[in-house]
Amino acid sequence: MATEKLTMATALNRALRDSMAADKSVVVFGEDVGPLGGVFRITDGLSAEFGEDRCFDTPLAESGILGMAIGMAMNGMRPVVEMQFDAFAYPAFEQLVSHAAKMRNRTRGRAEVPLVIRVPYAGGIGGVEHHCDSSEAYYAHTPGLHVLAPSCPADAYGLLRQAIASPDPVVFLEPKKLYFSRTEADLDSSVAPIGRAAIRRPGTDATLIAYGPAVPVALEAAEAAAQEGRSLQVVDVRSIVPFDDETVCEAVRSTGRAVVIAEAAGFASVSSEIAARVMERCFHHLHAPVRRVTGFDIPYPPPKLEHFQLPSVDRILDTVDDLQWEDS
Amino acid sequence: MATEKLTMATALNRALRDSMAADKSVVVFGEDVGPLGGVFRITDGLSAEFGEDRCFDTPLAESGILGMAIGMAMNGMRPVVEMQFDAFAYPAFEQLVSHAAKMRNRTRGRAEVPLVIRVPYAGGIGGVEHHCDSSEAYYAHTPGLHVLAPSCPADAYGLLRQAIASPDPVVFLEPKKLYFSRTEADLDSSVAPIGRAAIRRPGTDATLIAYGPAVPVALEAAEAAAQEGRSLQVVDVRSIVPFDDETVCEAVRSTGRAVVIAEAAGFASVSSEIAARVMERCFHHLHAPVRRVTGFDIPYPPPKLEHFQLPSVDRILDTVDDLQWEDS
Amino acid sequence: MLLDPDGNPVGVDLPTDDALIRAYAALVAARRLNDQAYALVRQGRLAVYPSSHGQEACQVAAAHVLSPGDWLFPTYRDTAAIAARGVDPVQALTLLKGDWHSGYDPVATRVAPQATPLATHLLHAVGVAHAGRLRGEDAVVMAICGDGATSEGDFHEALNFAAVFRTPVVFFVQNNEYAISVPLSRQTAAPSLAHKGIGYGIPGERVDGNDIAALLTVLGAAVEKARSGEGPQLVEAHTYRVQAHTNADDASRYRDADEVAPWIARDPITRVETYLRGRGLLDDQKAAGYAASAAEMAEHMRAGLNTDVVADYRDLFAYVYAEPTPQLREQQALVADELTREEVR
Amino acid sequence: MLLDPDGNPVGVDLPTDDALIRAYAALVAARRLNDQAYALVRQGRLAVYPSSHGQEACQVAAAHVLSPGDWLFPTYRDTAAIAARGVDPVQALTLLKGDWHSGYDPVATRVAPQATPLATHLLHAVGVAHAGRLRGEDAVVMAICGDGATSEGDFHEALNFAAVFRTPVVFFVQNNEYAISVPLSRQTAAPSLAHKGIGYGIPGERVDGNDIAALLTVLGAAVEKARSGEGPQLVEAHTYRVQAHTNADDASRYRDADEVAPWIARDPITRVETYLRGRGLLDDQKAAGYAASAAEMAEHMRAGLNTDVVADYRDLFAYVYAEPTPQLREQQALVADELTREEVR
Ligand SMILES: Cc1ncc(C[n+]2csc(CCOP(=O)(O)OP(=O)(O)O)c2C)c(N)n1
Ligand SMILES: Cc1ncc(C[n+]2csc(CCOP(=O)(O)OP(=O)(O)O)c2C)c(N)n1
Ligand SMILES: [Mg+2]
Ligand SMILES: [Mg+2]
Repeated sequence: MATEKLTMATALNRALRDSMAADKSVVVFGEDVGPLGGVFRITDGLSAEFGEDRCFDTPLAESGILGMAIGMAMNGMRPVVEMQFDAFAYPAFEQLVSHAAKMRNRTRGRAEVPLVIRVPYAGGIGGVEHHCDSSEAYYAHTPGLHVLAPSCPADAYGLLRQAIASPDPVVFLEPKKLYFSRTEADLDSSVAPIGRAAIRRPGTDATLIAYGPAVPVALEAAEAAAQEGRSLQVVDVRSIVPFDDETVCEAVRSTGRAVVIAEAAGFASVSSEIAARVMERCFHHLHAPVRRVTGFDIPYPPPKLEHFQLPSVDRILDTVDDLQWEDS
Repeated sequence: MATEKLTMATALNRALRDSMAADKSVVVFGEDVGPLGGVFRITDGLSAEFGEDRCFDTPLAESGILGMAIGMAMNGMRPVVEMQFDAFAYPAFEQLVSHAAKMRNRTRGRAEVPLVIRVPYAGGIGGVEHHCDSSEAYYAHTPGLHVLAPSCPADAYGLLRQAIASPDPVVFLEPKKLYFSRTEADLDSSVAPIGRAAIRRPGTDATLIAYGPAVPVALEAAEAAAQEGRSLQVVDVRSIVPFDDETVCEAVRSTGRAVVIAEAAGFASVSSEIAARVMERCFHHLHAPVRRVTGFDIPYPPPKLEHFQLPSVDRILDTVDDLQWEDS
Repeated sequence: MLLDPDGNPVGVDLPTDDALIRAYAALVAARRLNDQAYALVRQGRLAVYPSSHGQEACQVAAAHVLSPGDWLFPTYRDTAAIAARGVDPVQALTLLKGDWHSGYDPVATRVAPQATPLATHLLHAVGVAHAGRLRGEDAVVMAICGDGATSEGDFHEALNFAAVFRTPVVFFVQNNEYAISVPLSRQTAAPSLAHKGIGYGIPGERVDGNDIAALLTVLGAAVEKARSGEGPQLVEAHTYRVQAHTNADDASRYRDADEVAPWIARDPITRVETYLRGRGLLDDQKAAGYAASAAEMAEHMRAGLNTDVVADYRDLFAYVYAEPTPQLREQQALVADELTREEVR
Repeated sequence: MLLDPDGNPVGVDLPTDDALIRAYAALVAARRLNDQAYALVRQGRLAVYPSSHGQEACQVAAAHVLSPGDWLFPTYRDTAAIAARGVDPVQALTLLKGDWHSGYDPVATRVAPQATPLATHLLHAVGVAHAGRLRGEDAVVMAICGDGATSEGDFHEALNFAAVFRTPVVFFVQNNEYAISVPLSRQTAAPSLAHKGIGYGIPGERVDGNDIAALLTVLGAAVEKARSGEGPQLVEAHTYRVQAHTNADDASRYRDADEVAPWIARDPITRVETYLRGRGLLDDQKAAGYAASAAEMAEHMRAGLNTDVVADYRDLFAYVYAEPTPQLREQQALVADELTREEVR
């Protein structure tokens, strides 16, 4: 029950280890997840601790990895697979959309596919092309998948354990740029149920809605705004699907203004959805339209230009300033 | 310049033929597009007329088809490829997202990939699983692609010709259920520029915003509403990317109420985007939140249940009734 | 080949008489199933039917070589194999009737849902086999695909994963020379599809796909090799799609009737029938008995598929997740409300 | 093998002296390029560098066997091959410097952008080759991939498309025994990667990847076969990734230093150097000359890569489409506005 200071990478590793220890049907596989422990070391030590059958490297083929995972899940296992980077999950797209997401429904629940697809995702790490995509919209739009994106070690642990325990396929998005920053967390008491957002900071003037890598930026923006006398509430969505309308809408109704923040390109995205549903559901509580601070509708930029693409404190504050304040 | 009654299938076939005749770098390939003329006969007669080198069958592999098309486009050709059905485009997802969409940007415009990916899409035809997906959100969210969805033969012809002439990759979504319905059209004078929406029906009380297979339903709903004394304007988006904010927003501002209609699952979709941007841009002109009539967030249903999933005249009219009319 | 096209035995290791008689009965049933399903399409009871007419020997053999604990991974064309494995054809045809996507319990029957996205299910087959092996079971998985499907990336990945993990899967390619309109020559430049095993270190066999005796022997051996730990096996059966791709297809647009005729002469049922009659294992009376069983099955199909099921909208929301999300609950309520108001009107 | 690990000629058909001398010079430059790039990573000038140290013979041969009109399709590891083909290494390293995604003109240089998504570019190579052939040109495309990439579905589809369309592509697999941490044994159960050709009807050759003479001969022959209409060719070069996957990788986690040592002894440069010196084609003075040219290139790299380019945000919007969409114009204006206000502050 002790609080300790640890990184998201450690929390995730701990979640995998604890899940594997608790349930021997949990198996971990993918590219370089064995002896190497994954390029981000999230699976570090698992193959040594649980043996080659429980944590292993596969041939280099993502459709193969996910397709095999689906079969194993149909036959009593709980596979947790790693896609090495966001853009390298695309070869598995057909398996994900046409099978993982649909198998339960196809068979009226007779064939379950309890599996987790871990995707180190998003940017802010100076990575080159294909290593920084924010791909959540593709998954969130696909019925049959749960889509989670933690923003801190405690949630990373709690959500991953629940994802592994879930009878449904879960796309688990791990913000790469948060892997190695340390925070206080009490993993034992981490309860982040799938489907529940969290209020990260109270506030009365406007609500910032974010998830994954955008949450720390939103918190920073709220802190900066506080200095200027504006009180910003921060909601961490955490669970993109299922979405917690209740918490998010209640938050927005309490302030009457909102900005959605996400790294992904904005067009037809998760932030479009959040903006649309908040406006649909809170219309008469709003003093201004819900605004979005998102990535531009461009391929993820090269390292030297990525700072233009990432939601920044300044851009968030500029947008908040734009929310039609009576006194301005 | 003569108007004639023809199907969208014929209009598309004519567009391919005319483009191939006009420019010998245009080549058509895919599965069953040669002697068979495609399972929907859209490529009927092309291989006979232009020869095996210009219109040909490939091995059965969609990533292969698109990947080869990208290479041909890099080397001076204008490939037009057919994905046999919506869900069978998924194997090509990585090629589409990581290459077709990004090649120009990657190379600062030095390598262009002028190609068209034709996708017979959406439902309403009593098709079994994998044959009725509305996959536009995946494409619309991907920067670097143009995404078009015609709703009538004239636009189908005009937009396909422009898509083929475009220096950029275009995902061309052909509503299967509209392939064989006949309408009057004057192909010669068909001008549907990429990026321009069309007002299909004037109206003053509320605006219905639709594209592709939802447009005829919207028109029907508007007709029914007129019987009941309500005047609904119908906007046909046609070009999902680039999106015509000007036409759409002007239309909504003129009525103050709007409903977005699409077959696709609603969550994180093109209709989320349209609803969000219309509310962002027209907020103070709106008497009620923009509402959406979309497919539910479920895998596309089996034939006997698909009528529940498709936007219907009744569901549209119910939603319009909900737009907080002063008199109700 | 163990039986030549005229039904004369040419091999030595023929399957047992019992196995051949059992196969004959199943072949008659399979043909009847194909004919009945075609008729049901004409009557508007099925949306479409991809028939295995002429490929029934492959269908029956794929099912008959399996033990009860084994799995079958079929395609859309393999309804007859599914029936031969013991699944009720009415349940198997649910997909094409349009009531639901898959009508039988894949876990209870150990028959996967019929796969439409080509070659994708081969990977699931590898996963099922690998999971069984990790648990120390000796189940083998029979995974069927067509000649066209061998061109998909997933075919490659499935064979490679199976080979690297020495997973007990028999990859059974029904080469019927066509993928809809596209002939085999457009699918591969290899000498045969069985050659594809070499690049994975998988033994590949070719077999006459219209010779039930040879199929039982070759597939049976492959299953036992896989079971005994020799890793995955690849079997290509050379057969022919006698009818159009489905009833909706027009084969005259891409092939001559001349091409089809010799294959009709090579019918898999007559071949074994000639042999069995020659050996005195089959006579008119016995044949009539099998035909009668097949007719009974056809009657069962008609009865089961000629019903109009009242589609329940709640099913749309019930199986998307183990628990419907709040969003799905709202959406279901919307339909419920529509239906209530409709009733009121 | 044409030169044994000690540099003794063992074959008959050695490349010409000129070709070997030219290759030697390029090998020296390639090694220098690898070393310089590694140093630039340490200095924080490059984000990361996947070195071809020890694989330089493959790099040089892949470029040298091509004619001016031919194309090269490299991976992220093939910067040295790109340089050997004549592209400025500074431009080639733009990707890893982070100024832009690809720094050279792929159409003018006939060198495709370095591909990161594994095996995907092999299909582009097929398309480029097919387009050329449709226009009646005789250009050949050299498409490189690693051992790991052979497991991807796109590898399969590329070889199959090339074979079916008899497209002039040489698929050149640099088997360096590792895909990051994953050894070849986890990648395939086939006797060799060259065996993979058989399943497509493509001739496959194996060659010692540290023997420049053999590589020039085998790859040269493959290119000429492809050019003369014999269809695609597959060549596997057996080599070894002497360093870690990239500087960011820690190879000690998955392999012993013992394993590496013999490969260092089999260095591709010393081998040909011994031979050339033995034949009197190379002496200290000439060697110093080549080293000096390589040093000059390294100096050019340092000069070109030690600069801080001022990143222009407008580039982000300029190349997404031929014409920016209205949405992109708005987004660009937003950044412009931010920058103006920043300047004002
Ligand atoms: C991924 C994918 N692409 C395309 C299709 C459309 N399609 C259905 S059947 C078929 C031909 C398959 O040929 P083959 O594998 O030889 O099997 P056969 O129909 O001959 O049994 C095609 C192209 C599909 N189902 N899945
Ligand atoms: C589709 C895809 N999946 C995963 C990766 C991540 N990745 C980069 S290099 C690499 C190993 C490649 O091994 P190999 O093909 O043998 O080439 P090598 O690095 O040895 O030259 C991996 C897994 C990728 N780039 N693309
Ligand atoms: Mg076939
Ligand atoms: Mg390698």
